[in-house]
Amino acid sequence: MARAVTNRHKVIATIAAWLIAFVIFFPILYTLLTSIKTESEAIAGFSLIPSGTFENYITVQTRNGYFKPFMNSVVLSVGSTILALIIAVPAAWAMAFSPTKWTKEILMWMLSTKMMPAVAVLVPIYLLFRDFGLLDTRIGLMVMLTLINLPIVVWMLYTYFREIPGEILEAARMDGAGLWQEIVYVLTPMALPGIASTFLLNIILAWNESFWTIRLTAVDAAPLTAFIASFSSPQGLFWAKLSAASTMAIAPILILGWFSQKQLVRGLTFGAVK
Amino acid sequence: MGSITLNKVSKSFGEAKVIPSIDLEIQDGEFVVFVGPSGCGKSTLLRLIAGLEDVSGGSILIDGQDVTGKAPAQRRLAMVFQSYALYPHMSVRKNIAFPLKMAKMDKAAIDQKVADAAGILNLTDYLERRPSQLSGGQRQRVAIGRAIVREPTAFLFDEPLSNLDASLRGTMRLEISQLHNQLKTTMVYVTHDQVEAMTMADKIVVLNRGNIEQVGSPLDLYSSPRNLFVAGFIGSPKMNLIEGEYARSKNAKTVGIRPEHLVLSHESGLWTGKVTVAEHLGSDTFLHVEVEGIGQINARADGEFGARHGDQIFLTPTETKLHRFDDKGLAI
Amino acid sequence: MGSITLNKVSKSFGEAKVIPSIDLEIQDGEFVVFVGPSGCGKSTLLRLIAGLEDVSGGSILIDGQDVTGKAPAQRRLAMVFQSYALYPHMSVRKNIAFPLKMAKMDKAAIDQKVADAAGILNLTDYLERRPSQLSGGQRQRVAIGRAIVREPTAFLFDEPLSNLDASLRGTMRLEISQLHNQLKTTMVYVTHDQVEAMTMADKIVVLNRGNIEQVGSPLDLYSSPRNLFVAGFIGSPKMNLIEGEYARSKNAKTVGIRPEHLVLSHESGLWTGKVTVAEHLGSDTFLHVEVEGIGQINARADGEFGARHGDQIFLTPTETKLHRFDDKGLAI
Amino acid sequence: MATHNTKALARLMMAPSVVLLLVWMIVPLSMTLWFSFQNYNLLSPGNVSFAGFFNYRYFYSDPAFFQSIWNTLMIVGGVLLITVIGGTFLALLLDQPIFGQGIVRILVISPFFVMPPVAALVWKNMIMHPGYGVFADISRLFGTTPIDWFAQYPLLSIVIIVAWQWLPFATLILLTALQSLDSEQREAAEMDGASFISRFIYLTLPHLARAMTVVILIQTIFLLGVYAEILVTTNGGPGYASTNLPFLIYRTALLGYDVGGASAGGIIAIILANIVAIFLMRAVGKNLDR
Amino acid sequence: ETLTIATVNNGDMIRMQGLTEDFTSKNPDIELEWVTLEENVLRERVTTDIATSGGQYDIMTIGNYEVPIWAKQGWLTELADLGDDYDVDDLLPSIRGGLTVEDKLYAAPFYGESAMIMYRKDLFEKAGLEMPENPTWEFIGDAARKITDRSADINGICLRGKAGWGENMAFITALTNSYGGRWFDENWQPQFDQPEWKEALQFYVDLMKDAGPSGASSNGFNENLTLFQQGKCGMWIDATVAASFVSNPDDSTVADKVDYALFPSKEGVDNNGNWLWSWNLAIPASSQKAEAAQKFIAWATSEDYAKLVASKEGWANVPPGTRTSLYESAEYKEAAAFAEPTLAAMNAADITKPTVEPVPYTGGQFVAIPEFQAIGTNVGQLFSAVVAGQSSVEDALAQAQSATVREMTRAGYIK
Ligand SMILES: Nc1ncnc2c1ncn2[C@@H]1O[C@H](COP(=O)(O)OP(=O)(O)OP(=O)(O)O)[C@@H](O)[C@H]1O
Ligand SMILES: Nc1ncnc2c1ncn2[C@@H]1O[C@H](COP(=O)(O)OP(=O)(O)OP(=O)(O)O)[C@@H](O)[C@H]1O
Ligand SMILES: [Mg+2]
Ligand SMILES: [Mg+2]
Repeated sequence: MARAVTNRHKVIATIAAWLIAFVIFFPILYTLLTSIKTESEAIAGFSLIPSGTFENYITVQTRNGYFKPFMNSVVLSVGSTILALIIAVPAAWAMAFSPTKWTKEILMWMLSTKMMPAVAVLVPIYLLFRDFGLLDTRIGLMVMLTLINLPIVVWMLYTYFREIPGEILEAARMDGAGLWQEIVYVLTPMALPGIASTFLLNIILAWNESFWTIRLTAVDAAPLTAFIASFSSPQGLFWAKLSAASTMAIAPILILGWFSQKQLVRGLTFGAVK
Repeated sequence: MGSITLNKVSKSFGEAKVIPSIDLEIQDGEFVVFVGPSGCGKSTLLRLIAGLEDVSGGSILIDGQDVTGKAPAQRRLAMVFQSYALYPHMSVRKNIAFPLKMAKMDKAAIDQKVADAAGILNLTDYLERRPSQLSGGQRQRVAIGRAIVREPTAFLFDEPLSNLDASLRGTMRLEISQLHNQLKTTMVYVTHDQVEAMTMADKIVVLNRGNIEQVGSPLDLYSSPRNLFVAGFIGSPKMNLIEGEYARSKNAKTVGIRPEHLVLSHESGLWTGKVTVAEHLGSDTFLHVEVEGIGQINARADGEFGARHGDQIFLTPTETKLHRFDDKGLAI
Repeated sequence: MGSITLNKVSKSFGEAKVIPSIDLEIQDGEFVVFVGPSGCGKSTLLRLIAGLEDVSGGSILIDGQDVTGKAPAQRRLAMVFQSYALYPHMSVRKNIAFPLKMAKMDKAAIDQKVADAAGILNLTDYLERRPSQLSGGQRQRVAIGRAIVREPTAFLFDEPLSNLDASLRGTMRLEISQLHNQLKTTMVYVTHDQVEAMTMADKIVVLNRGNIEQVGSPLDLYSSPRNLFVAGFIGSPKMNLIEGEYARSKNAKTVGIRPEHLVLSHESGLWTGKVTVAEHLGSDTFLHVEVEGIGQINARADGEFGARHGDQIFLTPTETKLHRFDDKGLAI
Repeated sequence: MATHNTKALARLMMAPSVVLLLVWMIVPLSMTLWFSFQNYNLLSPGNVSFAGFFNYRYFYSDPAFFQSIWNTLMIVGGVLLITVIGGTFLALLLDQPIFGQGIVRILVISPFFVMPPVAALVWKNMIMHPGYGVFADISRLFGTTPIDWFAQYPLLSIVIIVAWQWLPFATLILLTALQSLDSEQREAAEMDGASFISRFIYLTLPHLARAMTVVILIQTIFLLGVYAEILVTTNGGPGYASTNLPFLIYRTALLGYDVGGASAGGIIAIILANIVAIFLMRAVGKNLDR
Repeated sequence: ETLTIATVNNGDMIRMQGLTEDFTSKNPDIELEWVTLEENVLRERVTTDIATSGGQYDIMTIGNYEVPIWAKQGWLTELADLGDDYDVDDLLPSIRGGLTVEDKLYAAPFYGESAMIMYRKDLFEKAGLEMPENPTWEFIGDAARKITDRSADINGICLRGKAGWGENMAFITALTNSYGGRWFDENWQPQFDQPEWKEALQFYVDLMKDAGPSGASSNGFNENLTLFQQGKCGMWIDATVAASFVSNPDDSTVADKVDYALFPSKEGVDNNGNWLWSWNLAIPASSQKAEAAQKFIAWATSEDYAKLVASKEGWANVPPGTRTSLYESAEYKEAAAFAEPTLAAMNAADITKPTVEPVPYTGGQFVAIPEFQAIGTNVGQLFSAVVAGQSSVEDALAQAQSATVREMTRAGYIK
């Protein structure tokens, strides 16, 4: 297949790809542009050339401090992801390397817990959180996010682990490695691309989770999803400010995603490849 | 220091009885090769010895100690896998050092041992490379290095050379033999390669459907196979097995004659046949001959023996090299 | 109907000139084997012929027609890949039928052709299976089946047997030879297996770093290698190459003698040596001997020749089988 | 690989996840189940009483009930259709050699990182708004009346927004799968005379089947729960045109504060989700086995 | 002591957040934490919290819809310690009435609003129309149609169409009130099958069709505000607070062309809709910091706060609609042309008797029962579908009737 690709082909593909990419990216781009327009520009109809004011960002920042929700988002998504990985790695190990006839069923059951409609259990969960004093605490929310994403994490890890030849683990076992050493020294480093991608995906999911993060927090633990909820329909259409707030809410994760896209793509197969 | 005893060892996977019951004695320092057709249970047997699978019955003794229930790590055995099973994320040095690290040996001692092993295996220049940067033969050597640093009581090899190409296989074969001469440690080696089995083994164990068909030295098995299965399995190209008239004339159900024990001639001989395929290797010529009244016979001639598809030739079996089998397939 | 001509064909990947310039003539109906060390450009050459890569220079003619710029499908060649490259989601029948379907042949004709091919290749019972349900040899046969239904002007094989185990390889080798006898279609075959090259080829092309070292029949190459490279490459075990005193006495820079052309004796001979390794295969014995004043020599004796590590033995090269090379490495 | 030791260990290692998820499932679920049999309105916590199956009958008889189930399935189906087909197309395109591949890929995957409420807000206010949206600007450019997306095509609008968010996910997975296609297979097909289209149909598509299964499975899990996008844009309307099951439950739970009714709805939704799940596993599950 | 305050993200509240330094400097021992959310999420959050005694907040911003309901549940702390200098009697009586249960004040109003007509003098002039003192719906309908000039992108009237009990239903309920209709009769029987509803809804739908902006079914307060500010509406009937936005020349292109009039009524029916809304500060019973919280509430709803805003941001930005004194202030009247009509509208509203015929409930553009949120939203959806052209008036009313009967039966009102 390494025949020279004609330049014409490449040019056509390039144009098509850039066009589509532009269309797909447009809403985000437009948000970005709108965020540096003035309010009246923002609703004055389509224009790609903003006046380049950063006033909206300043307004948003002075009105709702950005740093605290940002830190909460970071702590919550990273914390819950690490927690989920710690719980999921052993489980995935067991499923991949010591499968029983129930393994598939257990996996599917785990996934099915994700289908529980969050709204329906809001009141029970709220009561539980209240009773355990977890309302508006980072730890409570972290546990919540961990539980929500655990099935996906287990499944992803399981599919990666399955790709690892059992012989290598057996070799480690012959070499005198205990279970813990087997996981730490052999399994984890070998599955690193997969684990990295699981990590990233889970951070994205946790960062963007916007039901529980709003409902179970008030001040101390409120992340960026709650931050954005305070801009959504004020009196008047403050789209420029809304855009600025939106940009601030999605920028960190977007940048993380951009920088880590290779990792993400490499691992994001769910064992779907082959 | 390295004897292995299997007592009525059996193994089932669920319903399937892969190994009905095996008794086997491996002496200290011996090089034992398991051969047999694919799926006969060679790997399973090796893994039972290693402790990677639980036995379904019977017991395994190493140096007289019952290790049946013990974990692999506690058996002081080292294993070399077909796929090498190197740790891809570690350098050669770390790969070799891994078992020592697991044994919590101190740093200096580890370095010393790794250096020694690398010296023996000619890996000194590659210690900082990753496995992916090595050739197949080098990888195999690393796997062996990882095995030898532990100074195990015995080595287990599961088709260690089958992923290498022919010429490398030859080289590595020699290296492993030399290693055995050097270390004098017990080695148990699984292969389905005739040449490996014949050249490396002190003792060959022929397995068939989980049963031992014969145990003996390579030349024993070659010259006096106990039954038809061993006769057909050991030796390459395969022994010609002849039934019917000719066999009856020799007072046997089946008579076997190896291709190299047929005298070929363009002029005269006991049997007349037509060459169906002639393979000229230069050094040798392999002939597939359709012999009247006997059937398809393979024969080996030297490189200069001129014969082509369709030629008429004559064959005479060397009487002293005939193998005779009764109707149960046992050698008479 | 199946001749292939390469005119000054060259190929570079970026900076790397993999094939400097090759001229080659393949006759209609010939079985040509490309051999050479790994990375010498065998596959690249085959893929240039197939049209899977563009040539960097020169032209390729099939049946006298210039096909240099044509797409693979238009060259009427069929290729069998090392990995078989079967379509995993299609049954054997569909796999074989695929090229015909692409050629928009009608259903009945396709069925007929598939049945024929399956008959030839003994695949009739497996037509409804998926590739994953087949053994290696069967998969290889399916790949060949997919090639033959198209009735191509020539077949291209890229190490088609290297994923099979030794005994299957032997069987498939014979099958492909028989197929060639049957179809009489041109076949171009890449391998690095000595035995395959020697036994199957009408003509062997020895490649080294993208250059042709020698072209000729197998026995030609075996008996009169044009240079040191071919001498060392063709034949297994390898030819012994001797320099120094002895070579000078023969008026050459290097003298080559094949292991099978040494006469061995326990009593007397030209050279004296010590056996370092003796490999007993039953049918043959391969000896590695450290000869005084000459160096390491490999020799082959028959199966009964008793010799063990450390024995003193005598070797005499057969004068008529000596190969002499000058200081440019060319045969004298 | 399977000794008694490792097996026992394996059970142990599974335990934390299984127990946690079991607790996570059982505790809220049993509370929900319990509430579903209670008359419990959050605003009158004094009047809690046993309700029998009344809540179920009540939820079931909601005029929006059947439409909400239909809408739920339409959203799942519509988004899957767009993302799988669009994702395949995009993956094919991105697999070609193009200039600036890295940047294009970055642009294409970006929507995946946008949190659902933000995505919905942006689409609603700046893209689909009949007065100020970009779509409206475009249609005015062509002299046609702007479409009032959320009034005229509420469900479609939501499907578009959600599909926009999930398209990158599908594209990424399909692209990875595409790149794993054995090049020798592709070459073999080329030698066999298959055109680009034939290669796509007979080779690429079957090869992608497994990846598509994964895309469908994962997305279905998330799509069954779509509600933030609806809340922000159409609020389930006009009428019940864009009310799906989660939104109906939301309406019951957080507008009516009817905990009993919402719990009953939740139970119904769980049952429905599991039916879909079982159906899905049956239909595509075998694709997941090697 | 830290007070956690849940508040809605309206401009006035945001402004208050910016001015808290005045409070904290006077009360150095009190710190303030803000939870600012958009209206719907806020309502959801505080309701869940207060109903489950979650105890997340010390002060909640709630509407006059919630106050009586919650007070009856005993969820709110009575505001008895607002301080000596807090002038309770200065509060507008209609507002204060809505926050008082059994003579106890449970919430302090931060700002209040009624509804009125905002219209474009220039367009009226051009069409040769003059706004009467007390306009009728007939007049409004005619005028709207006359002013409409779609080619110039001018719609005769902008009205709420977006579904929601606080969105389109606020307007439609007020409209129906002024048509003599009511939500329920004395036996809590829904009245959608009565002619008043049919007439009002038909009028509304026809008017939107003939003279409303495109996409009206998704327009709420915000969208209409923007439309009006951009000069695309001849009239806009909505909350009185809008007046300060449309008359602000920074945002509005028509600031100098607006005038105001009383919410219309129907010929022969003496009812101007009775729209009354206030955002109020209240203290949940679960809060341990009631004392500090009252201090803050007193500060935020006092006359002094109005003066503070005036000094910092100008009189026009003072939160309106809560105190008589504000409307008596010359400076305010000077700065805000809409002061007079706003006060008139607020005084005209009577939420204790919102309808012509007797009803068992209080409320103006809403019905002050817990179930109204769900019912109102549901019915709002049905009506917005009519505006979107996806349903007919008859069908919508029938569906509204049966859905409401269903809800009311479940809630136990209908035996
Ligand atoms: N984990 C397992 N579960 C079930 N059956 C198994 C398992 N491992 C091996 N078997 C079966 O046991 C038999 C022996 O397998 P084993 O791998 O020992 O054969 P082998 O002699 O090593 O073959 P090969 O030469 O192909 O490696 C086979 O029939 C195989 O299918
Ligand atoms: N697509 C490619 N891009 C760059 N270099 C290549 C490419 N394909 C092959 N080469 C280089 O060309 C040389 C010849 O490769 P080729 O695959 O033809 O060797 P070969 O003789 O088939 O080897 P082997 O026996 O290992 O298959 C090698 O050095 C290889 O690295
Ligand atoms: Mg095996
Ligand atoms: Mg090659």
